[in-house]
Amino acid sequence: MESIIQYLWLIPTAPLLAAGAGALLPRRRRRLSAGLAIGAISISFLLSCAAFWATLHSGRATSNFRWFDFGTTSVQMGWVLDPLGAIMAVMVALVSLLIFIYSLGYMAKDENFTRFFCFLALFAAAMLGLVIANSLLLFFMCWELVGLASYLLIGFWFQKPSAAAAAKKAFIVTRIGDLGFLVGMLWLYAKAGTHLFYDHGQGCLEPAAAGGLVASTAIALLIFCGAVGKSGQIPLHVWLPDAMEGPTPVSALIHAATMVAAGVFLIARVYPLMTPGALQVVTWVGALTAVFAASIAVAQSDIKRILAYSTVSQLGYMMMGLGAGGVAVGMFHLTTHAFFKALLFLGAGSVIHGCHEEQDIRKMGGLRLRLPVTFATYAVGMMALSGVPLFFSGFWSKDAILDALHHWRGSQVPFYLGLLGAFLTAFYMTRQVCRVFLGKPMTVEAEHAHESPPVMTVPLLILAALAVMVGFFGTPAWPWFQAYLDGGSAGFDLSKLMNEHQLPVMLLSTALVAAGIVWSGWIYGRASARPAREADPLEVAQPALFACVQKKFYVDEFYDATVVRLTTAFARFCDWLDRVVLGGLVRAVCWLALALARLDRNVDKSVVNEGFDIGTEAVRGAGQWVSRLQNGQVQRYLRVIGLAFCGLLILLLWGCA
Amino acid sequence: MLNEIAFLLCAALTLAGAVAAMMLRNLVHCALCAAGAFAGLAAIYLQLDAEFVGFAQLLIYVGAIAILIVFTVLLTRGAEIQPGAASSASSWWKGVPVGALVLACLIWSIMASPSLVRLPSPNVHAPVKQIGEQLMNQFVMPLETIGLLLTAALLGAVVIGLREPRTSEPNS
Amino acid sequence: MNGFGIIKGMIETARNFVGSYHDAQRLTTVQYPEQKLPPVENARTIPFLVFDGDDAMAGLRCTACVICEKECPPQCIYIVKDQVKKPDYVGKMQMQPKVFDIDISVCMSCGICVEVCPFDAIKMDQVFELSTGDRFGKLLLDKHQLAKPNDYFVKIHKTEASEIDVRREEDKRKAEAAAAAKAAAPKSPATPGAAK
Amino acid sequence: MTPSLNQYLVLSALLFGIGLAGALARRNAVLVLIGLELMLNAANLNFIAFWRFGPHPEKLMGLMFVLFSIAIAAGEAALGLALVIAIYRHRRTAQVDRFDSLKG
Amino acid sequence: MSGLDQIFVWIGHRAAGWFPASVQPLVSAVLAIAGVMAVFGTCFALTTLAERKVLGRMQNRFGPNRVGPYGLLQPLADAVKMLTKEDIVPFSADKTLHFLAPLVLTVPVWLAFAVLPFGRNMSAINLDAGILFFFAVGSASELAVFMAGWSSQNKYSLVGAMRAIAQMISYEVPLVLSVVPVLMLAGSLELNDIVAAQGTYTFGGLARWNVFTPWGLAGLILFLIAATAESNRSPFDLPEGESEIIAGFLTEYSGFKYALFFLGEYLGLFAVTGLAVTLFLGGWHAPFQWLEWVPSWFWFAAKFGALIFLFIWVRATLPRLRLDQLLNFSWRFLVPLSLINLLVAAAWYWTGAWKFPVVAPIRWLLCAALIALPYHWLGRALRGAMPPPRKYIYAE
Repeated sequence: MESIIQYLWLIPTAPLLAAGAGALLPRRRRRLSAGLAIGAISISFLLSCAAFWATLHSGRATSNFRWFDFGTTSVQMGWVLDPLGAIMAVMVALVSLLIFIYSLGYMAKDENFTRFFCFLALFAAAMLGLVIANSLLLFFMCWELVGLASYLLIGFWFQKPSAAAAAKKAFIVTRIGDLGFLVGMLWLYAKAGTHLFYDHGQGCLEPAAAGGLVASTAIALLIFCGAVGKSGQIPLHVWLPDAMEGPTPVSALIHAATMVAAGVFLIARVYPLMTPGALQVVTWVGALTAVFAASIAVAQSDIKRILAYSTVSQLGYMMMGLGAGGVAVGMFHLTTHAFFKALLFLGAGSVIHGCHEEQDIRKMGGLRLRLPVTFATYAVGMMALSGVPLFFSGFWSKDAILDALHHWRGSQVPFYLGLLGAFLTAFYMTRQVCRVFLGKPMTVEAEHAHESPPVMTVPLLILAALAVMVGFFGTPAWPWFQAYLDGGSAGFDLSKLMNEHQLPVMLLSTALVAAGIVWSGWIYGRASARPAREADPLEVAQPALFACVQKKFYVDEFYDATVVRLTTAFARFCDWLDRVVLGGLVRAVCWLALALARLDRNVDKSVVNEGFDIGTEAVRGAGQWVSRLQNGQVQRYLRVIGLAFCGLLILLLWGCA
Repeated sequence: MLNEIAFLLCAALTLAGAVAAMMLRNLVHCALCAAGAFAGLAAIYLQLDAEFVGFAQLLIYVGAIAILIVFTVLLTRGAEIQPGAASSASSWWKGVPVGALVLACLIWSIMASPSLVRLPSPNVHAPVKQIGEQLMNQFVMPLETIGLLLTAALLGAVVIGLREPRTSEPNS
Repeated sequence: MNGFGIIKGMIETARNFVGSYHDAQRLTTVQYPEQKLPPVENARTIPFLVFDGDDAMAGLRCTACVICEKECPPQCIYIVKDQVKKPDYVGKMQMQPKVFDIDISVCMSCGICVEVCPFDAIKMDQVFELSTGDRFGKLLLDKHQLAKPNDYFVKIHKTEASEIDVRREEDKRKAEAAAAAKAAAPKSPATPGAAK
Repeated sequence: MTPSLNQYLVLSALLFGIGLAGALARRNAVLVLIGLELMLNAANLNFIAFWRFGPHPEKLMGLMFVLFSIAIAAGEAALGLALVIAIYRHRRTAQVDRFDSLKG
Repeated sequence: MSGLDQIFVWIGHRAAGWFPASVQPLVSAVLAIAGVMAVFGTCFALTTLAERKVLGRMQNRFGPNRVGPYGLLQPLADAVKMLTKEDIVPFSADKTLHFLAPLVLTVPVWLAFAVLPFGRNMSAINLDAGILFFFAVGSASELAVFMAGWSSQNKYSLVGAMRAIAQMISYEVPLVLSVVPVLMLAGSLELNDIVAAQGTYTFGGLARWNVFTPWGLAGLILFLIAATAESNRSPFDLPEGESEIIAGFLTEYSGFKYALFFLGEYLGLFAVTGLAVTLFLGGWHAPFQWLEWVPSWFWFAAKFGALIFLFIWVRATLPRLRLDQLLNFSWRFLVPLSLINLLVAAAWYWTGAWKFPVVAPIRWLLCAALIALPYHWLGRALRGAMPPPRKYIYAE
């Protein structure tokens, strides 16, 4: 433990160095750049595993140092190794590694391959740095770096106007949340006097400091603002679907598995600061987001957008889990979700890649036969996400959340919202799978789709295996994950699965999921045989509602109509103010100055200049006369020096005599 | 007595070389006479028990600087174009009196100072080992500085002496 | 590796150095005054005059036609015709040289004289040790010094000489046959040679 | 009888005077440089002489000075002559009285 | 041992002993000078002959063998011819310099022999700064060559002199730099000290010569290359390249002056050879301890002769370099390599303090690698810098 903590900083540093080196490489050194990035992330992964191993046996270790001093206070930084960070680091490093490898195949044709890996490595470095940070300040820096990497990668194809716009949107919207985060952070510093999380009892998360905080609910809510922005919670969720303009591996890595989870991780990390009031807000926001996003997902037709809304919805689940059930519940869903959502995105990428960059699910169909590996793994991911019982990780983690909500003392509404979300999730995922893989090919592209190379399918297979297996670490019968995070030990007890608290919830959610799958399958299984141009069955049934949902409940339009328009109006007003009022003032002053200047000029010309002319003429004449001494003849200079030497010598000798 | 004669011989060689170097028409002769003067000075150094300095003088002045001068004379075609007799004649009266004046002042000051009539202290010698040790201890900073200076001078001389690229010539 | 070429070269020269002491085959030099290379048949130095028989002056093939004197580019041949004629090998009366000098300090060994001579009388020699202490007297060769027997010619230029000999035998035989025929025929006063 | 300090100093002064006169009188830049070298050498001779006749010859101070001076003179000569060559290339002359571009 | 070894010293002492004490130093000096001049004068004569003989044999010829038995009197004949030839001075030549040049070349070269130790107690003077003296007097030869070339007022002479000076200046740098490691390790500039430093034996009687160390081997090779160029010998005989510039700066010389130049060049060669023997080959020390009984001057002569043979051998083997090759070779190869050799010598010095088993071969190999790798790289870089070999269109 003590030894690994000394080298913990290597985990983010390795990819950071790779990113730096990659930035300096010329564009044609593709292999070297990718090799550097993958090698670096492998190192990080191995180190993370070592760190994880170390945390299995002991609790928390920190390593702090002083960054700089101002006045009497000093800013401290450091890194921490605890189960929360370790599990996150392993997850991030592993998913990153797999996605890096996948990108080798996905981005093989891209001419900016080198830059891509540079950005990926930068992202990984920032994310890993965030995970091990032991200071809110360092956390915030990495947080912003992550945002920067996200911006760069969303806008990776910046030639596309939509990608550039999406990148800007993502950057600006998350900045809104970050402003809250920053204010919260400063407030926290003002109150607690430190940004260190853990500092031998002095850190801001430790009872000594956290217990005595005044106004901590406000601080917690402000920090939660950051999480809302980063994790795409209502009302700042609008950037995440647009972020799908980036390359698919980026969507998988950043906008599904890791970065968006940073918000959840932030709440998990500062959990001791979260007052019950704040947790209520968290739960409600999460619940609303979960249902809201899931319902939007039902009506989307872009394969990646569906997954994006699914991600938003799942992040809402995580928030609910955190708010109602505590760190372990939220983090467990985060972990399982990371694997199966990465799997789904990579599978979607494989589909897109196979269908020659086609993203509309209505134009696919029948890919089951043409992309067998992708189909198999995608199906695993879909079932994990939908929460198909027993064998898939999503079931266990979602069940834990629902269970926590069921026993929540605040309100039962989030519980029902969660159940609704589970139903919707199963519905839209089945819809998607039916549209994409089952039925007949709808277009020529779909007919000629091809399976992806092994460099892409192998990560899919690994992720599929993980998506199944990870769930077993957190079942009610063997809650190892929860115990690990809480620092206890877990015993295997099958009977817990069957007790009266757990079983009804489980059965209820299973029933809802089954209902969603069956209903959706019934609708779309048949519909997938029809031509693509035809309207969606739901649209036929409820055109108004469907249109509303398809337009994402008009949130973007709402923002345009309110926030953006207000801002524009205010800007116009400011412009007018500037132009008419201030400008008029300035013009008046200007005229005055001009008049004065004219007067001055006349005085200057007639009185001052004449005098100076005479003076300068005299100086110039004198200078010309003197400058004749410097005639450029070195020998003359030497002669003068010689004569001067003689003079000095004579003076000296006479002086002595 | 022997020492006196040797000194007079060396001094005569040095002065003759110097005068010839400053007065001869042909620049190559001047350069070679200057080399002779340098060699005579080296002999005087040897006579003053400064072996190391004497050899260094020979090596650097006769072996290097004289050759450099000769090269420059050839490169500037100084050996072919004779400086106009008129210009040199007119310049004699500008240069020589100043030189003579300085010389007179120096000799007057030498003669005027009473403490300078002194005989050498006996049995002084400067072993190379001691010179080396001093160079590496007391004078190590000057030594390093000289090394730096010579490197800079070398580079500078090369850069100045390089033929400029044709494009940079403004006219012609 | 740099420098191996030099080492290879040095081994080669060392092999020569050692080899030249025990392997006489390597030494191509001939120790000249003591040893001499056998002359090559086509070697040519200066011209000489061929004579038949034992008496050099009597057997000279030269008929003093002065074609060679006229053709010689450096003009190194000097001929004075003799008033007395003598019969040649076919018995025809021909002129003979009174003086035939070649200045070998001028001769450039071009062999034009040989080519133009219709009587095979002047040929190229192979002698080369011509140096002498008297550059004014000894380098002007007269006809006695130039005259060399046909046997010598045969010895130095075997192919050419034997060919010429065969031709001359043929001529001689034809001439004899003609003479015999003429002898058999009625006497004619117009042939002074035959009268002899 | 060994020569005394004064004799060396006078020799040095003569050398200096000759060098100075030459540097002033001659027009060719190379000769001016030779004159400078002679003056430098005169100074060196002074150092050696004062070292030899001084009270602490075992300290080698003058000797060291001359060593460094010779080293600097080498650099100075190389640079000076390179300058002469460079100027010669531009102006096609090595007469110092023609080099007056920097006059006031 | 000491009888035969010190025989020349003894003769000198006895001869000086016949004179009054006041002039004895002078007499012994004169004797030493006479001895050196006699020995190396003879050496010069013999070397001209040996060179021609060896060159001949290496080119599968006999070489001179007519004058005297085996041509042994050839040098005498040459001398008679040289001295009786007409001394021609060109009309437009600078007569004084033309006359002085051979003297300025020859006299300082003789001086260089003063510091060489030819045997035990057999050096003319023990100078504290012997090496410096050696190079200082050697530097005059450049001026002499210039004087000869310039004063002849012949373009071939001038070109030859310019080539010679460029070559001598370029190769003086590696020559001196390759000597510096020896001085560093011996800690002295006095040649007797340097010889004494190589006078011990190791490995059961093998001498501790400098040439048996990596830096010493590299230094010797560098020194010999630079010395070949300094003495204008083939393959660095550009200043006298007969096929290019007639005879270079010697074009306008004949008779006695020409002989003096010849003498000067050979003596220069002898001097640097003697220095190489002294610095790298252990001077007058025997190669093995059990050979100590052989007189020291014999060892010096043997090593000297071997090196002279090497010079002749190289001359017989290698063709002449081009001027750009010559200068590139010096500045891009020899100078950096000799600078690196300095570092290697320093490494050798510091690794001398290592104490563990089988340190000697490890240390040797380490230092050898330190010089061999730069050798390889510099060689490759030099080859890259050279223009590519000429393509012949019609030949081949």
